[in-house]
Parts: sequence; C-alpha cells; structure tokens
Amino acid sequence: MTRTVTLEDLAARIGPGAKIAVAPDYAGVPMALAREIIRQGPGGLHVVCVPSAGMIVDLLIGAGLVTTLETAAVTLGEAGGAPRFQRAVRDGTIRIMDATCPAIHAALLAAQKGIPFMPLRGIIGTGILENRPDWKTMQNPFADSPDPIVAIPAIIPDVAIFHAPEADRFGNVRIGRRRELATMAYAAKKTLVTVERVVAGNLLHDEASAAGVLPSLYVDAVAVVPEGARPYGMWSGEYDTDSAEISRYARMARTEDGFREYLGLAALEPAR
Amino acid sequence: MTRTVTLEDLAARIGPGAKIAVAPDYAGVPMALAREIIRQGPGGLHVVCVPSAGMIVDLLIGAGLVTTLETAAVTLGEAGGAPRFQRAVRDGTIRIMDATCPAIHAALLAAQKGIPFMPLRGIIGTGILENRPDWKTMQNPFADSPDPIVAIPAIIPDVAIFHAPEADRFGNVRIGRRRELATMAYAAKKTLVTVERVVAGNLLHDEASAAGVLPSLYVDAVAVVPEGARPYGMWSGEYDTDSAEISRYARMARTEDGFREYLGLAALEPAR
Amino acid sequence: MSVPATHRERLIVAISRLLDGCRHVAVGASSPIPAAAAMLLRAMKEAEDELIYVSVLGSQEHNFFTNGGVELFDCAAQGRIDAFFLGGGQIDGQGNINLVGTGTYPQTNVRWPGSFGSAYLAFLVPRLILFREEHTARVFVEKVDFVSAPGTSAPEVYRPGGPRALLTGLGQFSFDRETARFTLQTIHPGHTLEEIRAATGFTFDLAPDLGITPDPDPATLALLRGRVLEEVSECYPEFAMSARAELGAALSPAASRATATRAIP
Amino acid sequence: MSVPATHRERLIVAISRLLDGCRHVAVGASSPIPAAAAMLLRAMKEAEDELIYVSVLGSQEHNFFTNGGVELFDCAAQGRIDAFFLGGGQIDGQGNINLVGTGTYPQTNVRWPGSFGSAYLAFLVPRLILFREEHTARVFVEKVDFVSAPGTSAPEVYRPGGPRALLTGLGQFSFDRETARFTLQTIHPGHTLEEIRAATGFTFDLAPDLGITPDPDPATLALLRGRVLEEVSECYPEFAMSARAELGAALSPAASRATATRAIP
Repeated sequence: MTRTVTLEDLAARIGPGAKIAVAPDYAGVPMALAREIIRQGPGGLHVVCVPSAGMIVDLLIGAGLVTTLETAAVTLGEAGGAPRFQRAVRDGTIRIMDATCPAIHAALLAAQKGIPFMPLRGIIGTGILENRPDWKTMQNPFADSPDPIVAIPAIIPDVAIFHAPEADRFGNVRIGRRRELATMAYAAKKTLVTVERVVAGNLLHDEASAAGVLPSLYVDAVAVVPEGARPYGMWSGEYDTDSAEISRYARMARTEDGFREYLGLAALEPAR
Repeated sequence: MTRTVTLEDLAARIGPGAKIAVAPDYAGVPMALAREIIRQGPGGLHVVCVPSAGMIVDLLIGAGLVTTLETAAVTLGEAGGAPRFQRAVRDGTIRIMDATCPAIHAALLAAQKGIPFMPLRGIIGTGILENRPDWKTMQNPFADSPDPIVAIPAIIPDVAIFHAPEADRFGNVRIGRRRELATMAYAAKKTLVTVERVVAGNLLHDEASAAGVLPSLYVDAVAVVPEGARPYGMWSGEYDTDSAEISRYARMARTEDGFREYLGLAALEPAR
Repeated sequence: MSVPATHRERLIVAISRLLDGCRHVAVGASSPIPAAAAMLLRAMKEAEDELIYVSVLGSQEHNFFTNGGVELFDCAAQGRIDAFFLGGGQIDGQGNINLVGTGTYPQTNVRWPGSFGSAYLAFLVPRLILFREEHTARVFVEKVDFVSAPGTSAPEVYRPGGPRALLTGLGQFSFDRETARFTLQTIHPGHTLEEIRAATGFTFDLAPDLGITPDPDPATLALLRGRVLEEVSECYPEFAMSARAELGAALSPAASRATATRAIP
Repeated sequence: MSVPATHRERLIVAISRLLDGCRHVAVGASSPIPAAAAMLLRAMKEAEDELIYVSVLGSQEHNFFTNGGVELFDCAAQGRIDAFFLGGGQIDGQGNINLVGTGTYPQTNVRWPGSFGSAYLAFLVPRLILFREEHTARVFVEKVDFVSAPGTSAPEVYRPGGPRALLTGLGQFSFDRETARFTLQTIHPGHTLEEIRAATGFTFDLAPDLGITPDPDPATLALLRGRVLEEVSECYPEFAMSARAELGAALSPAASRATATRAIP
C-alpha cells in the first residue's frame, strides 16, 4: 500500500549501505530528495545510475555518502565534468563500476523478469568488460560456431528513487514515456517517489493516458515536493533546467571548500 | 516510411510461408485483415499467437493456410473450444508448437533486444519443454551449484499484425496499455496495422498520451478498417465483443461444411 | 437475508479463506469464483485498513497493469503476486496439471486450449490454488497425459511457488510439496468421503481432523451478496446474474444494493 | 546570401554527405553539428519524397521514442539505426575510442564522464561516424588508455557495426575494418597534410585521390542556414544563436526565416 509521507520520512526509508537506483537528469531526477538524504546522511551507499547521472551523484559523492558507483557516465553536461566525482575517482575514495547504458538497462530488466542475467551484444574487447569481473562472457547456446555473448547479472536495487509530475491518492504515478522509471520500480525492492502534486481521481481511469502511469503496486511511498527536480527541469513541462545554477555549482564544487559552501547554502537548508 | 493503403494492399504484403505474429483477442485482433488474407489465400503460414488466440487462428487454420502454429492456447472463450484448431491437431494437419505465455513474450523480447535468446524461469519438467527441441536448458552461469534455466530463442516474425483504434497521418499508432503490440512491432521485420480511424495532428505531440503510441518507425503500412476487430471488441471502447456471433461461429465451425458456409457468408465477402 | 449459503457461495468463501494473508491476488480469465473470492477478501480487509490488490485478467476495472500481457508474469517473477488459480482438464495425485489434451501428444484425441501461463506461474506464485468444480475420475486421474505444470520439481530447480491447495465441488485438499500428495481437509456439506474416493482416480491422505467445510458467517455472506457481487458483475455479468437468480426473488437487485450500502463501512 | 561557408557549416555538410543513404540517423546528447547534419539530410531528402528519421537524444521535438532510454539501444539492435556518432577523449589509429580517462584505470588522472552507450552502439550501428573537432596529438593517440569501444573485433564477435569515417577540424578520414587503419580522404580548406601529420599521434594512409574537402553548394547552404538552423535551435538554442551570429548581420533571423520558406518545396 502506497503511503503519502513527508520528504523527511521518505529519505528516512533509505538506510546506510543501501543500493539505490537513481533516475537520470532528463527523466525526473529527485534532487530535493537527494538533498534531504544528505541532511540525514546514511553512508556507504551503492548508487546505480539509470544509466547516467549528473549533479545528484556529484552531491552524494561530495557529501561522502557513496562507497560504490555503478554508471555509464557522470557529467554536468554543458557545465562540464562533475568535480566531486572526478576527484573521488582520482583519489580512489569510491569504487567505480563503469558500465554502458544498455548494460544497466539490461541488468534492471533481468531483475524485472526475475532472471539471473540478460545476454547483451557488444561490449566484448572493451575496458569496461575487462574491469567487470561480475559480468561473464558465455557461448551463445544456439550457435554451432563460436559466438561469445556477454551475460549481465541482474541488479536488484534496495530502493529506486525518482521525481514525477503527479501521483493520485492511490499511489499511481505518472511517468509518461520515461519507461526506465517503470523498469527501476519493477526491479527494486522498494520505490520512493517525489511528485510535483497529487491529483484528484485515479490516474488509471483515463485510458488515453493510463499507458504512462506506474501502478501503485510498485510504489511504496510518495512525498509531495514541488520543484523537486530543481535545478534540473521536468519533461512534463513544469520548469526548465536552470543551467546557470548548475554552472554555479560546477564552479563552486571545484574545491572541497566551495562544495561545502554550496551545500551549506543550498543543500542543507531544509526543503520546503 | 509508413504507407496508408487499402485492406487489400495490406493483406497482399503477406506472402506465402510468412511467419506472422498475431495480436490476442483482448488487444485489437485484426479480424478484417484475417478475412482478407483468407480471401487472397497465401498458404504455408507460420502463425505466432501473442501469446494466445481465438477465432482468428481458427479461421486461418480452417481455411487451410496454416502449416505451423506457435501458441500458449487457442480458445473461443465462453463459446468453447476452437473447432477447426482441435480438428487440425487431431488430424495432424498442422504442426503445433505448444508454448506458455511468458515464453512467447520472452522470445519476442529477445528479438526486440537483438539477442539470440532470453533466459526464463519455470517450464522445467513440463511436457511443453519436452516437445520444444528448439528450446534449451542451460546452467545459470552465475550460480555455483546446479541451477538449470531455460533459454528461449528469439522469434523474429516476418510480419506483425494488429488492429488499433487510431493512427495519425505520419503512421504513429495508438496502442495504449497494450504494450505487447509494441513488442511485436519491435521484434518483427514488418508491421501491418488496421485502424478504426486516422486522426488529425501528430499522436506524439500530446505528452500525456504519447506513452501509449507506437512510433511510425516501426509501422510499415496502415489501412483504415472501421470495426476491424469484429466480432471481437476494442479495448479503446468503440465496440464490445459480439459473443453471440462468436457462438454462432463456434456452432457452425463444428463441421467442415458449416465452416465453409460461415466463410462464404461472412469471411469471403469483400471487406468494406 | 435468511437464504442459506449456496454451494457456489461456499466455494467462494472457502477460497477466500485460502487467500488470507495475501497482498496481491491475480485471477486468470474466465474465473468468476476465484475472482469473487479475491474481491471478498479485499472487501473484508478494507475494514482493517489493509489494501489487497486484485488483478483480474481481462477486466478493465479490476486490472491496474500498464505494461501489456507480460506484466502479470514479470510481477510474479518479482514476488509481487501471492496467489493465483489454475484449473486443469486433468489433475493427478502428484499435483501435475494438464491443460493440453488427452491421448498421445501432439495428436491428442481431445484437445483443450493449451497451457496458457501455467507452466510458468506454477513455479513462481507461492500460493497456487488448484480449483476445479467438476470432481470426477475423468478429471482427477492417476497420471496426467501431458504435464502443463508439474506439482513438484527436483531440488535444484528454482521454484518458490507451487500448489498449496485443491478445491473441488466435493471437498478441499491441501498439497504437500515434500511428499507430492494431496490431503483431504474438509468435505463439503451433503457429500461423503466414499463419494470423493469414488470420484478420485488417485490416492490421497486424510487430515487427522477431517471435517465438514464450514458455512460462511452471516456478515461474510452479506458482504458477498452485496458489494462483492456488484464488483464481480463488472467482469462477469452473466455469473453475477445467475448468482442473483439463484438467491431467488427474496434478494432482488434493489435489496442487493441496499445490502451493499450497509456492508461498506 | 553571399556569406561563404563557415568552417562549422563545412563540417555539417561533410557529415551530411557521409549520411547519404541512411533511413534513420540517431544523434547523442550535446552533438549540435551531427544533429544539424542529420536534419540537413532530412530536409534534402524530403524534396525527393523520402522520409528520414532523425532521433536527437534529449530533444522533445526530434525524438519519437516512447519506450524510455533503452529504446535507442533496442532500435540499434533491431538494425533500425543506420548511423550514429561518437567522439572520444582519445581516439587511436586502430579506431579505438576512450571516453573514460587518461592514466591507469580506475584511478585515472583525468576522468571523463564515461562510456555512455558507446561500448554497445559501436558494435551494432553500421555507419558509426567518429567526430571530434579538436585535432591534436593529445586526442589522436597511438593507443588509447582505456577502450570504451574498440575499432574492430575478432571475427567470431557479432558485429554488424563499427566506425566508417572520422571527421575532425582538419580533415576527413575513412576507416577500413579489415586493416583497422584510417585513410585520409580530404583536407579541409586552409589546412595541410603536414599539419595533420603533426597533430596526429598515429600513422594513417592517404587516399590515392587525396583532395580538399569540397565547399557546400549554394542551395545546400541556403537550406542549412534557413530551415535546418530553425530546427536545430529547438535542441541547441545556444549553438543556433552562435551560428547565426557567425553569419553576421547579413543574415538576420528575419532573413533566415524567409530563406526557410523558400527552401521548403
């Protein structure tokens, strides 16, 4: 049963050491939730970017909460590289599990399907595969001649987190065309969602738009957090990405002191 | 590029011996197209039900067009067993490849993903697996102890066919929550769709309902055929299933003569 | 309201008891009695502020899936479906079920529709309930002619699910996955052990406290005849109509609606 | 309209020539020049009643995917994407690209964002175009420090795709999958072979007809400056603005729109 809770309560459901799947910048990235997680400070997180990330991961790394990072990429886009991520990699303070986008999608799909792995083409001969002893190259059992294919093991996140435009009071959540959010939720043991608003009625009752709804069965708790993706924008049109703010962050986070100053000013303020 | 064609032209794109994926009764079953296929009569069809079927397959079998049938089930629902299917099985005039629903979904997903197979739980120890030499049981490469799992090879249909409520003039097609239709189209070499109507504007432009749209990239040709699923109903609400008509068919199709009579009256009439 | 429980109502209530503790019950197509049982459980739990999900395949209203036909199976694989129902043209004493046909496969003498999702769900859904109203030696055989879904599997086979119980028109059995045998738990009122033995083609064990299937209590019956029947009629109008007809003129649709209003807290 | 082709326009037109014959061109995020090239091809083919699909990741308007981020990859696996673009922090003479960093992995001295989908798409997209404007020995190295995507693969590896060409700020190369070597095909106006040699950390072959990268014809240039720039501005407003600024006051937005109108048949 989906519970509607406060942002504080939502973040409190993420314990130390959790494996967290995080939505990408373009699909409703839960920035307000991340700031609240940083305020509460559960450490030792294993973050899985679905399939890449930006400022959200840089903040969590900078705050010292991340032990392991599994991602296809981390970037601040036009604002350049992610400074805390780059620093942590250089210093070896996080364990980096470099992946490629479809491999992360495949690993979550394996969890969605309840199978131990998904076969995936490509990857063979890359430095990625070389550095992923958890991935295995196997022979295609249907081929008579040598045909190696990579088997990507399932990722079952403890928690999936994202920000969506709306939920109804039953816990159904609008995800539109961002079906990676559904995949994350199917795969995860627990799904926590922040939304811009709660709407009247049942989102599943309008057949025309029901296809873009994640059913409440997969949603454990929802918190209403207007502008919960800022400074990133929402695909549903509520607001655009605030590039100036991301650039400001990129500049400040170049140094540890600047990062702390940014956090103190913007991130450690209790969310509305 | 999606072409808008007549029903005759649509059916003419299916050649003898084609492997055809067919939508189930509840997701927009292309009955009018099937009747036109029967009129044109390409033989030797390999029909893949996604994942089960009713009258459409019974008609195609009765008309002698089906060589191989891959399905999780064939039934006329409340009207009982499918008589031409039952007869063909008993007489051994079709090759039956019994499957189970998730295996057919998995086989199409493998084609969607461009991988040779999908692992699937269950099935071990069934008569289904015993009679599917094309499926293989393999050891889970991630398990240290014995852990057999079935590998389902990809199904790449030559053609996928279904009936949908609407398309736009660009060839985008509304499929709503019936995502098996997208899977069929992704998997198939060619997708042919009949629709109730063509709408103005671009179906992808309304973000609220775009999640339920199959993009034209996957759609080769569309024909406008109002009531194209009859006597089955449409999930989109245009009309309900005509149970009386299906029962009438079930009674008539008990004998070869009755079936021919039914075809002559209802199926061999040129569609509107 | 003095109409005693009908045979059908007894089956519904018996199934709903078997579902106690479930969070999500999925019901296949053309299964009005299991659907009614799941809806009854949902209605009863609502009073305790507990939400039970019921998915009825083929229903528009009682179906929240948005990812096509595969979602039921994915959902089961994720451990999100606690109970599901299977029937069977044949069911044998080891819990194997046959939905394909009798005789030698593939050219079976009698061909049934096919296995649907049974070959998968029987492995993954923890509480699989076998339900077949017709209790005859034709259905309950020594050994099925075709295994759509096996009752048990070798220890190395991944199998969190499997049959737990079998309900028929004559009685209710439990299924032991270790011994792969059925145990008769209760006999429906008006029937006898001898009758069941004669109608069953396999041997089974007897529960030490073998008794009579209990009758539903009045509150449950009222809920069933009121709100649940209303909900069932969305998916199975003909079933709901025949159930109402059976209850006779004493329970006219108007009276039924009144009951429904009273039953919802 | 007398403004001669800018360097940037020459690159766009060069890429669009490389795309000729494609039915579906996908463009990654932050790739305005490839996006403009794909849109130019689409605009040119429209006149011949041929529909070219262009997917620009991150664009709302030029993106028709409805199945989430994975659809691009599935689409490539289905053989429905004919061309894609990859850059690289390092690109070596065997066509390997590195998007991860320099130095010893994992504690790379310089860390770039990461491989994104390169490790997959480089195997599956038939016409992979490597595009990196900066042509220096820092980028074009003898051997990459990390292989995000290999230039070629062993014969048993399933690989319908791979690099076909490399376009830089100095010239255009083809890539031979058999020999795993680049061949310089044309040199951009104002640059020399010596300059390219000095800026390239690997050896490469020379085309027998090695020449100068041709200038766009006036009709193409008009289409590019009109309709295409309008389309590009939806995804890359800053790029479109700077392109317009570069063209100078002679080509004001109003004039540009007029051109667009003329260009569409």
